[in-house]
Amino acid sequence: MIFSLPNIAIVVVLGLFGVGLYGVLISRNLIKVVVGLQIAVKGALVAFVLAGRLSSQVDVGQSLALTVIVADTIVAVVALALAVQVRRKFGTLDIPSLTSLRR
Amino acid sequence: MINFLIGAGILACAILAVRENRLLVSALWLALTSALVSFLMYRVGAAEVAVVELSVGAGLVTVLFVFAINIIGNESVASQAPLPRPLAWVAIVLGGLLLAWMILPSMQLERFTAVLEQQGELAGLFRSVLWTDRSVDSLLQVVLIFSGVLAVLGLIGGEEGLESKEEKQG
Amino acid sequence: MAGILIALCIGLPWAGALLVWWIGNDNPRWQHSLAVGFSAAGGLAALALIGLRSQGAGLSLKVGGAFGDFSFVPDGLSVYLTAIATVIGSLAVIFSIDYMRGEEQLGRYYALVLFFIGSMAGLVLTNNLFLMFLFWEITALCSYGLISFHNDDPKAVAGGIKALIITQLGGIGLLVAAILSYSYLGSFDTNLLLQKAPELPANVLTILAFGCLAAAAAKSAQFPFQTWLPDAMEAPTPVSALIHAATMVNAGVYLLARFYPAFAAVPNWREAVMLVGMISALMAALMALAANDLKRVLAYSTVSQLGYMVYAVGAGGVLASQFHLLSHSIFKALLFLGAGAVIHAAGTRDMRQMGGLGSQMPFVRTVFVAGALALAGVPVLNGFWSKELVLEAGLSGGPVWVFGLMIFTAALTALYTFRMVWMVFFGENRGGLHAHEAGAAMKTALAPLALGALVSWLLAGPFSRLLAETLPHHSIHALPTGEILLEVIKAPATYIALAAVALGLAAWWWREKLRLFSEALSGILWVAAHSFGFEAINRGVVSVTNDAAEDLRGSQTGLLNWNVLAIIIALVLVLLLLALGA
Amino acid sequence: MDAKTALTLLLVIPLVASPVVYLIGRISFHQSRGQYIVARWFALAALASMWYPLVVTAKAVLADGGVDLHVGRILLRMDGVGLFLAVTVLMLSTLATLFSFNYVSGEEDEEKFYALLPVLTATMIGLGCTRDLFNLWVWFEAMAVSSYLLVAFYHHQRNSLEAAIKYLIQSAIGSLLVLLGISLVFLQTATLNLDEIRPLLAGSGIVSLAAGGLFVVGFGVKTALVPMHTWLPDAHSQAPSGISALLSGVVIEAGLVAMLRALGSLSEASPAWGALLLAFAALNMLYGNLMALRQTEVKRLLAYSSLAQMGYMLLGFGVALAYGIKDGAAGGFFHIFNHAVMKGLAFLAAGALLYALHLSRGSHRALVLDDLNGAARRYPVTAFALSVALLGLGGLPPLSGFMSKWQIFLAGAEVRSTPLLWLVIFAALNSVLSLGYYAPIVNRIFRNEPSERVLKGNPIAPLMALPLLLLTLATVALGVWPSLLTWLTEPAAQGLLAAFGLR
Repeated sequence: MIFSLPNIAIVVVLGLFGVGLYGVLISRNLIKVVVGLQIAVKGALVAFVLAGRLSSQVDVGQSLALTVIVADTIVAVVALALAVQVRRKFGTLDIPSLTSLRR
Repeated sequence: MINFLIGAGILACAILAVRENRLLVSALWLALTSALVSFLMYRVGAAEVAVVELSVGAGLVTVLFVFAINIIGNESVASQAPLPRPLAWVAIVLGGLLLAWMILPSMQLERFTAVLEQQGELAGLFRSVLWTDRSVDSLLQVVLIFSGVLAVLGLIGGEEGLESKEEKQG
Repeated sequence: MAGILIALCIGLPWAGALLVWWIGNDNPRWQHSLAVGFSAAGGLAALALIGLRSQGAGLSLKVGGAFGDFSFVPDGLSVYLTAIATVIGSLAVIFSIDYMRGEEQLGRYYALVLFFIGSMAGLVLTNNLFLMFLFWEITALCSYGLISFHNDDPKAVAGGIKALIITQLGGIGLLVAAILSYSYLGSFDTNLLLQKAPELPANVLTILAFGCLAAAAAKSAQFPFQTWLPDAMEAPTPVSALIHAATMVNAGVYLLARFYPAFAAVPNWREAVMLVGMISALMAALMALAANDLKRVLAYSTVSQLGYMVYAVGAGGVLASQFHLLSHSIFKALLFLGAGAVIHAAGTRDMRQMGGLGSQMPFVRTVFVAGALALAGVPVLNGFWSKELVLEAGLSGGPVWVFGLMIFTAALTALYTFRMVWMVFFGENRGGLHAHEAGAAMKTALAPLALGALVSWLLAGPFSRLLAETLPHHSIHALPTGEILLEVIKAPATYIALAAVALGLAAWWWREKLRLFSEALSGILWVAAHSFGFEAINRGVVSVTNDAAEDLRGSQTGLLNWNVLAIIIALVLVLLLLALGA
Repeated sequence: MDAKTALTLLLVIPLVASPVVYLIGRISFHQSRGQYIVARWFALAALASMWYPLVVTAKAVLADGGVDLHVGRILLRMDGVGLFLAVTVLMLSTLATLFSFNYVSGEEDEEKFYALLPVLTATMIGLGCTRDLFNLWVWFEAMAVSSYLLVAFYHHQRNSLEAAIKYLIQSAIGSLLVLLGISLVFLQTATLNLDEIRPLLAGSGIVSLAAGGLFVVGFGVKTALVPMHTWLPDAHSQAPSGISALLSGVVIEAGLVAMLRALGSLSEASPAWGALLLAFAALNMLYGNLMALRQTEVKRLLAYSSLAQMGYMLLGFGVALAYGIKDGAAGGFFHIFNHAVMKGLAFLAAGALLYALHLSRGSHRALVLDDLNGAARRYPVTAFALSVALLGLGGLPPLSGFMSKWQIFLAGAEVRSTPLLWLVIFAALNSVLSLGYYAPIVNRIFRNEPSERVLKGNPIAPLMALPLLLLTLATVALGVWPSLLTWLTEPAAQGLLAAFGLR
């Protein structure tokens, strides 16, 4: 039972969130931060699909997941566009050099 | 067993994507994660959205990443973290454990296993749920895409616009 | 009718403020005349209101909810304070015609002064605790704006902000009192509070009483909040006369007097009030003795005299305190305006530069001396009678040692007053200053005040009747003037005080011979000149806050990863808190 | 027009107008440079035309308590809270649009700016209406996405880019946490309707706490609770001033409303939410004020002061939720409105000065405190507006900020508990502390000797000054007559308490 689908899925959800956020925390590069975010988004997707399945509303779950995919793809695209601009203006994607706004 | 393998694969790919220092390779690991997630979704019973995830998550997003990385240049980044890794570790693990401890007890309920027994005879409803029941969400996706496109146009296109303007003036 | 007059007392100055501001600084003549017109009209309305005093609400506007109804009661205490605010206000405005001639941004000056006058009338007229707090804060706002009127002078800016912040700190006491009163009584009505005070839980009443004391101490520049008033002297002098001598600083005494019946039974409250008054009176008198800035001497003396009033309230002498408030408003406004004429003419505030100015400006000298004698408590001027009433109330209602210190303070008062008058008007002209006599507008403002200092004590009887008739909770007895005066003359406290005043005078007369003695006292005076360390405490608090703020800025690292970590740590903490709480 | 049509129009007009604005802007772009006049007036007209359906909806809401709009299985219900948010948002966004006419004129992407403003407005109104937990998130995310470009509007400036990227990443993380919370709730209850969730989660134990914690932190990022606030000072200070006004005046408050909506569904699961908000209230007030105390850039200072002001709102709502005191919620909503007016005014006035002194002269330097010296001599209206805004934020009467703070403090006392009285005193002390940075600015403004920059500054256009005048008037009017807004705040408070099952 330990390896039942819900259990695995919930571990995957928490694992993806953990790995993704960890990636955001320790990355020096903006693109990698976006990669981290996307990984965490996958966690949310699995969570919705699983929640839909377990509450016998798999289609609602799918519908929510679809919306999340669209929304977070848009966010990723905007983030990448910003990253491209950052690269053009700053000449680097290194996050520690993006600290002129502080204090 | 196959579920377990998929789960392990997803996490492994995710970790590799985070650990990888070459941007392009990292994006590819993300794509693989996405593909495996889509497979897991299919296993859970969400066939339609699994396809979308495969095409958008693994396909479109990867293309976008590759596109962006091409513009930027596939630089390999320094692996030195901007903040102490142990701190990040502790925060993430603590948060994960706390959440797991709070969530997992409610996951063992009987009704869930019962629910899992009945296989997806509900297929075909997805369309009506998406387009009728949750039509506000779907319409808002249009708004989201519109705003996102405007943002990208403003951010990327603006540069060229400025250049062309300068050219005209010059 | 009373309602209309109340509306006029508050509304006329406010309308004037808007109009003066609207006209703009290009028409200074219009600004002067409009300001005088509106303030004088307000003064007339207030004088007319005295005749219509009553216990009931004269004006009530329905608002309800968290704000209560905006209602105003023209009882004795209110109408006479309204009259003081508006009449002295209009005199200060008249004085400003000469004093502020040629200044930049006159619109802002007059708008704030007029806005202040109306708000002060509102503060004393309302019987809604919320409105009282509102007007309380508005007067603080105006005072701040006027102290730092000369915004280019960093001292003026610092003084204004200091006054604002310290009075606001104290204001929290009134805020707490008002919201607690609403919470337990369901109303902001002050009369209801006076009525139902015994029914409140003891600890709530205690918080109310001491909250009001804190608010009063801050507003009236009493110990331990006294430091803002001397720094407030950066304001244009008519403002000092109006706000920081005759009206706003009285609001604290007014508050204590208003709620005395409710709080008198609170354990230790009366003692605390008397101590606050005594310490302020004594300390400020010593500081006045050590100061060399003419306006600062007057400011210290204001703190000291307000201390007398607070002391009187604590001792149960509400009538005495209010009578002294009346006298003090008149003679202190006179002194400040006189000092303003001197400063305007001499171009300096340092008394060491002055001397012998009396021959150059005889009119100002005459009225100033009249005010000074009243301040010192020399018979027959108004300050004498009211101070004796205060001391008498203190002897009968408070401990003897406090009374003794107050008598000592009376001697100090005489001493610093004579020192000030001498340094300014008599002796040799040390700075070689060429002063000119005050202008016509200045004289117009000074003359009625001088007259008031001479004769206002004759109003003692009607004044007592005014308060007694309309304040059912205060148990004040109305007596004819003759009886009150006779009472003063018969009281032993009078002669003790007179002896003290004479001693002070003598000490000044024989100051050369007492040199040894005064050198022995120089230590105390040195401490007094450094404001007994309170300035250092103020500065310390400010610098600690600033340092903490500066250090805290490091927490905004600007590094995205740290920002995200903060979010995750917050998540962990919130989850932990929730899990522990469950 | 019946109420349902009105509500539909209220949401549809701006969303349809937005692409039209963009297209108009693109078409006229090719004719000659800087010809966005049609687009900008069209955007303003779209926002202005929303007032009519809003009034119709408002009448229905005030009469019947709510207007329901069933779309599929998602319920959009305009109740007191939604109406309050709609009025506040529309008020400020109309004025901010008007203000921006001159401010962003001649910038590239001007047509995108005007296209995104109606979207931002609509998403906030929709966010206040929806009764579906997931739909709430979608509106929330749409609001966030439409604000990204607006923050990065000066994307040729390094600082704007930096601010935008921080804003985006942190918002995204916040919304991810919210998503996790939503999926937890969905898993437990198999429904997403907020009103259906509440009874289903009664006594559900620790898992609902996890969901609530995720909501508080996730929405808290957008609401700028300390320590999730770190994006705010950057984004609010770098955005164009009209957008700063919107971000500070309504967007973070919309986040708060979203948080309250989501927590409302969990109100039977745990009584802890009110206490949690109170804790954040104390933290926000102290931190915001201390950080603002030593700032030298005007807009950054205002941004930090938003943190402190958020603390007062949280205090009001916390008291309301923890003890069921209606005055707390009413005061909280009143303060949201006043903050929208005052902070909007402050940002717009600072923006007008920034425009006159720097931007219109081609410089993208920040407006620092020294630039303000003697501004009143040259810009009397703007300077007066800015000082009214600042003194109002500092809680001085007769300005509106005093009134709402009063109501919040009063609610704290109504609980009759000593710890809460201390919290109120703490809040009042913070109010005094805040004067330590507001008052010196006012002093600077009224100096006789103008700074060199002020002397060299360009004039401020009347169209830019008009919103300032209106907002100043509102600040004073609400300060003199606080019950002017009771019709709006009381139903909102009732709606909130009802959503938490408290009344």
